[in-house]
Amino acid sequence: MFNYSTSLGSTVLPNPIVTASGCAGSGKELSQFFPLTELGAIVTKSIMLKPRSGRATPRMAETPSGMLNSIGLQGPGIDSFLENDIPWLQSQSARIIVSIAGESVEDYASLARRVRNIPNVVGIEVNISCPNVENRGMVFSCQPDTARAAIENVRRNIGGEVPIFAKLSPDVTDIVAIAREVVNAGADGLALINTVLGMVIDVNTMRPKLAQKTGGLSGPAIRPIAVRAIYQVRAALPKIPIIGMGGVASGKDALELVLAGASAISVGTATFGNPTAVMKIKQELESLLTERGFDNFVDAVGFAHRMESL
Amino acid sequence: MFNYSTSLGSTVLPNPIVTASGCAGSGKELSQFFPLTELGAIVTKSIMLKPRSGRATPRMAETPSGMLNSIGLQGPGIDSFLENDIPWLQSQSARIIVSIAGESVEDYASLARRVRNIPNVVGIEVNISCPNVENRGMVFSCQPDTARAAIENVRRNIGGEVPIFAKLSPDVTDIVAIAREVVNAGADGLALINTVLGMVIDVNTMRPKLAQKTGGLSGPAIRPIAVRAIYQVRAALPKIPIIGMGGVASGKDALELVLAGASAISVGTATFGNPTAVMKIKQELESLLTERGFDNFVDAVGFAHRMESL
Amino acid sequence: MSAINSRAVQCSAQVVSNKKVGAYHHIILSVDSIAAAARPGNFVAIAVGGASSSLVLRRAFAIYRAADKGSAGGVIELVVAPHGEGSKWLTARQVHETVDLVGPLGTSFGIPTEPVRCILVGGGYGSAPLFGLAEILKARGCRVDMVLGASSAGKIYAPLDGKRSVSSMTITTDDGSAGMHGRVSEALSQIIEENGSELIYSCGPMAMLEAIQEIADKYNLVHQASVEESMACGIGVCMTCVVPLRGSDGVIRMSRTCIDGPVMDGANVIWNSRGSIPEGTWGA
Amino acid sequence: MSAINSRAVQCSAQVVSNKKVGAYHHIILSVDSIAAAARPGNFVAIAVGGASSSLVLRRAFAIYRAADKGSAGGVIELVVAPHGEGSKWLTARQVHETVDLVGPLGTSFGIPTEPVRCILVGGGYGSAPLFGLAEILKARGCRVDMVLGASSAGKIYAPLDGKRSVSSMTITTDDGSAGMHGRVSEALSQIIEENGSELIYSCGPMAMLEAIQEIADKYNLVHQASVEESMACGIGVCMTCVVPLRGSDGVIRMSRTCIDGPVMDGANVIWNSRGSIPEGTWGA
Ligand SMILES: Cc1cc2nc3c(=O)[nH]c(=O)nc-3n(C[C@H](O)[C@H](O)[C@H](O)COP(=O)(O)OP(=O)(O)OC[C@H]3O[C@@H](n4cnc5c(N)ncnc54)[C@H](O)[C@@H]3O)c2cc1C
Ligand SMILES: Cc1cc2nc3c(=O)[nH]c(=O)nc-3n(C[C@H](O)[C@H](O)[C@H](O)COP(=O)(O)OP(=O)(O)OC[C@H]3O[C@@H](n4cnc5c(N)ncnc54)[C@H](O)[C@@H]3O)c2cc1C
Ligand SMILES: Cc1cc2nc3c(=O)[nH]c(=O)nc-3n(C[C@H](O)[C@H](O)[C@H](O)COP(=O)(O)O)c2cc1C
Ligand SMILES: Cc1cc2nc3c(=O)[nH]c(=O)nc-3n(C[C@H](O)[C@H](O)[C@H](O)COP(=O)(O)O)c2cc1C
Ligand code: FES
Ligand code: FES
Repeated sequence: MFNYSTSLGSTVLPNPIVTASGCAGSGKELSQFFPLTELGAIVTKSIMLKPRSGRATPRMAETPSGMLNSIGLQGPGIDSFLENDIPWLQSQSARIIVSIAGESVEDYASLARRVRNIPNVVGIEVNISCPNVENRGMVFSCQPDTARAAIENVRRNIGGEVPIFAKLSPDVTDIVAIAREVVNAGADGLALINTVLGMVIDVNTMRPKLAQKTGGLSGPAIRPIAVRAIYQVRAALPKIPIIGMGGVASGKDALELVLAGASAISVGTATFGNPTAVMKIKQELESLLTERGFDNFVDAVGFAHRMESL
Repeated sequence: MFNYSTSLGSTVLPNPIVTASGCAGSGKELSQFFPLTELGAIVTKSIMLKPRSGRATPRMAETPSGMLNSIGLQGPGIDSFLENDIPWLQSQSARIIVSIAGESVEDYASLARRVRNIPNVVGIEVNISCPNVENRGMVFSCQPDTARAAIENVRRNIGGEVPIFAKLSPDVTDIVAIAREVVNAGADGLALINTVLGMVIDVNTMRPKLAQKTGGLSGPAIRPIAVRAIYQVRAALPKIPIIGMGGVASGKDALELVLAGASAISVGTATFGNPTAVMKIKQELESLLTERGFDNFVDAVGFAHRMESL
Repeated sequence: MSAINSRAVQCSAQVVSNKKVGAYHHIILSVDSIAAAARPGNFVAIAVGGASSSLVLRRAFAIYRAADKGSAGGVIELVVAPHGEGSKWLTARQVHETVDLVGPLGTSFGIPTEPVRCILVGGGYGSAPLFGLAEILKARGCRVDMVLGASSAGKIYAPLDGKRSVSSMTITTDDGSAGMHGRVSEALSQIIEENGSELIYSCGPMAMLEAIQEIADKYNLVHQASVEESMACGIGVCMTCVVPLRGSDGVIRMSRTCIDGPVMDGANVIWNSRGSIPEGTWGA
Repeated sequence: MSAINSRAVQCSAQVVSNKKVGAYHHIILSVDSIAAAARPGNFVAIAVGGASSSLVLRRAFAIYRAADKGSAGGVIELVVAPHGEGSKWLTARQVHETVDLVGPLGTSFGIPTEPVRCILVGGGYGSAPLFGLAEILKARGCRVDMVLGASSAGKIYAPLDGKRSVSSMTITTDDGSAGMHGRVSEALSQIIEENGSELIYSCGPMAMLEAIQEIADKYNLVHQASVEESMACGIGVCMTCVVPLRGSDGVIRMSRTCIDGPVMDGANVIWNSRGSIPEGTWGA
């Protein structure tokens, strides 16, 4: 019997396939296609302190093997989230990883205090790939000091209850340096990668296609960047669990990220193309691993590094 | 009559479509499919001081809408290049942009001295997206100081004869900062973007597919990253000419980069999929521009920024 | 707030027929249970491009007609304009090929319980969902006046048998190549005044819907508009397809046209808001 | 150094026939002038996946046979294993569809001017280019012994009429499901000793070619090997397809198998060098 369970720090999940933040609605929309308990966990869309209407439209542009989005973290704010979304997910017996996002270092602290000790919440993903309004809109995770400050503030407010994962942007010169910084600041694990900054110009209007001009690139196009980032970080910090994501649309894709070092796989854009993508990926990954003789999922994590350890 | 000519600093080209460095062989291979004079210019593959056998194989992996390569700047070295490749290109009346690459700051200076005042050479592209052996293999263009040093050394050895273009890597936190640095160091223009660092893991061997592990991602997958980088740099440095590249495979793609701010378009990976891609792109771009009422190519350069200037 | 269409399922739909009609392709797909579940105004989301496609997002198409064939499953019909890469791929499918389809999705047109005088306004392929609607309205004893507009004659989709269920049919084209020269909105006031219309149903480009809303406001008519925003998922998980919509509580929210729509109360949509967030939007 | 095939042109090739034969597809394409220009050992590079393909690189296929039909153009034939996404797409093409093709590319097998005793060794679809070669050799009065190997019977490509031009045909399979149980290299020594073979031609996986080279060395035979490295462009511009090859000047260079190959002098190839650059390579 294949043992599909995985560990993310102190959390054990029955399988490693989870949704990607911002790509699974409130959970309800997907639960129409499969029970949420089939997932390792559902990762909620990044919640902020206050309600947010997000960016103006157009918010989306398709690109070769990918897409750009500038949703801008539209969401109901933490109060409504805790009052409506979380109880519904609990009613479904879903395992929940809550993603939080702030506009200031203090936001992260406040959010962390609100998401402590919630039944079914098995992890906190700290999305620090968002603009810091206190620092000219610079993205937190793009600077070691702000990345550190955001994570420290979460750590201080969350004890050892659930593991916290810092979600990093790939748009940096040295992702390993940022990863070290947030781990030193108290992150139990990492979520790699957020979208890559991109732009599409509409050749008819001859202006940027998104109202916000730039957006985040996701989908299979960025998978090689994700695999590289995960591999580099795993090589530098082999003990730190990684939630891997970026262009996973099949079991084969998921296997690439697992071999590179991911202990769990988030699926985002693929769900837009196929509502049951996560279920397909879960089945295919299990087949691929058993075909390759693995009895335990965890033995495959980081297996592509085995050369180095000889 | 549509005026297709473009200016790159002091150089005027009859049209803006050029090859991408490392993607057109020595020129001979393509000249079988069309006369090289049809190109705005041919950009030669980055030449180094000494002959170089490049990286071990496998050097290539296809990815969704893109590819990874780790050719490793295989080439004959500057002596043989000047003795064989350049005279042949001159015999074809090709306009030549010579790309140079070094392993140390001093290399760039030596190379610059060798490529001064060569007939038909209309520009020098300085590939600083390569590892600096004197600094733990850090890529020159990923650090402001080494980027600056490399360009200063070229500038000092090339007077005003031909414009020099600094070719930058997109793998940085702030490409505008690097662009400013190299322009201050004396670059007449910029070439944006080089490949994005990526990795593919072979799910059968369960190891990185490339012998070198990581490689450079190119092709349509990275086009949104190229458009964003060109747009950002154009917004910050509107007077500096940009040779744009990254995933251009059609006239529509080229137009996106032109509207973002590119004065010339390099075509790389598309040539692998179609030996006559550059000719197709040249024709399609001309049609698209005339359909949109442009009489002069140069009027379309950076046109997507017109909002800002109101 | 959101109204997930709980009947939606994913299926492998076989192409039963694919015929070029004017500027469009009329495509019939066998879809099992989806046909029985479909209501006028619902749409389907189809994966395009085949096995090694670079197109990662589904494409949305309104259900033109649906026929439940009992245990033999059922078929739905689409009217597709070969517009970009995805729709060109779809219109090139041959009989017996299959496509991956999710549906029925979204809200449907509300059907009045009493016989009322309705106008159905369609722009381009936007006429597609109106014919099924017309049949139902007719069966309820409603007067149905239909107005179809397009840029030119070839882009009017109006099958002969579709005229069965309508009391009148007005065609407008921007270039005058068929019917009245002008836009549907220009024809509308006259029809409303002549027939004392009480309710407008519409489907077409946003600019058309906005113009219709102005007329609906003027005559104080209810306007059910099928709104077409660019969609990435069609099932409510991506938040790309939003329009500002005033809720029953008076609050404006960026609402998903794939779940809270495509059929929305035109009076509640904040029209012409592309590129900015209207003031007063919840959270903005 | 490099030998650009100056006959290469790009064309839109129409599928004339596409039939499944064992594990392969036998595909006939009409290609105008390419047929007349093709020599045994040459290959073609085909764009795969269609209009919205995510596959950006061409796929290389050896020319199995070529028939020049004079002013009516000509056809070439391919033997394709539906292996990955690209070859599966190609083998799914229907008659009358067209594919974008460049060819003929690469070097061809050298033909001896005198009648000599030759062995032709093919692995899997590697047998494809050998049949055309066999005909030419036979016409020159050469003795032609053919050895074809594969993992199992279905993967041997050996058309009945292909046997016309050979003096003997030996089949080997790794699983013993057809012919001799074992690898082609194991059968080789016996044939060489029985027939006094002078020259080996080979086409197949790198490991097979390497094993053949060892035998060629042992018996001191010339070995023309068609080398199959992973190619991105097929026309010499990308430098991805290289193998270390000792030149006539004794210097080892990373040489392009698409231009200096695919047919190379086996004695000059530095085999088993994947993953590293052999010592002494020029520039390394
Ligand atoms: C609810 C709904 C119902 C629709 N019904 C029909 C129908 O019955 N018949 C029909 O021909 N078309 C219909 N459309 C429009 C159709 O979905 C788009 O034309 C189609 O997605 C274009 O895909 P493409 O690849 O051909 O074009 P591309 O322009 O290449 O599409 C690129 C991207 O833009 C999006 N997009 C482009 N144009 C539109 C548009 N007008 N609306 C929404 N998204 C767009 C696509 O989803 C895709 O992600 C409908 C759209 C919606 C939202
Ligand atoms: C000179 C030459 C002649 C060939 N002749 C034939 C032939 O006659 N019949 C036939 O069936 N196949 C032949 N091949 C192999 C064929 O090109 C590959 O199997 C094919 O490219 C795989 O494409 P894919 O998309 O199906 O597989 P994928 O595995 O999806 O290909 C992915 C990538 O890897 C490359 N690749 C994968 N496997 C190989 C391989 N074995 N050799 C080279 N590149 C590879 C492809 O070019 C592509 O870029 C030949 C290859 C070469 C170089
Ligand atoms: C529409 C959309 C919305 C997203 N919203 C969020 C978000 O709220 N928080 C976050 O951390 N990441 C967000 N992401 C990033 C994804 O979680 C994921 O990191 C990225 O898309 C790469 O994975 P993929 O290629 O599988 O989509 C979003 C991505 C998309 C496409
Ligand atoms: C096989 C290959 C070799 C390359 N070699 C070089 C090189 O020698 N010097 C250089 O500056 N860029 C090199 N590049 C980068 C290209 O010039 C170009 O910047 C990049 O590929 C993006 O453009 P594209 O998407 O059109 O290929 C190479 C790219 C590829 C794919
Ligand atoms: S299309 Fe994804 S939420 Fe509406
Ligand atoms: S395949 Fe590109 S050089 Fe040989």
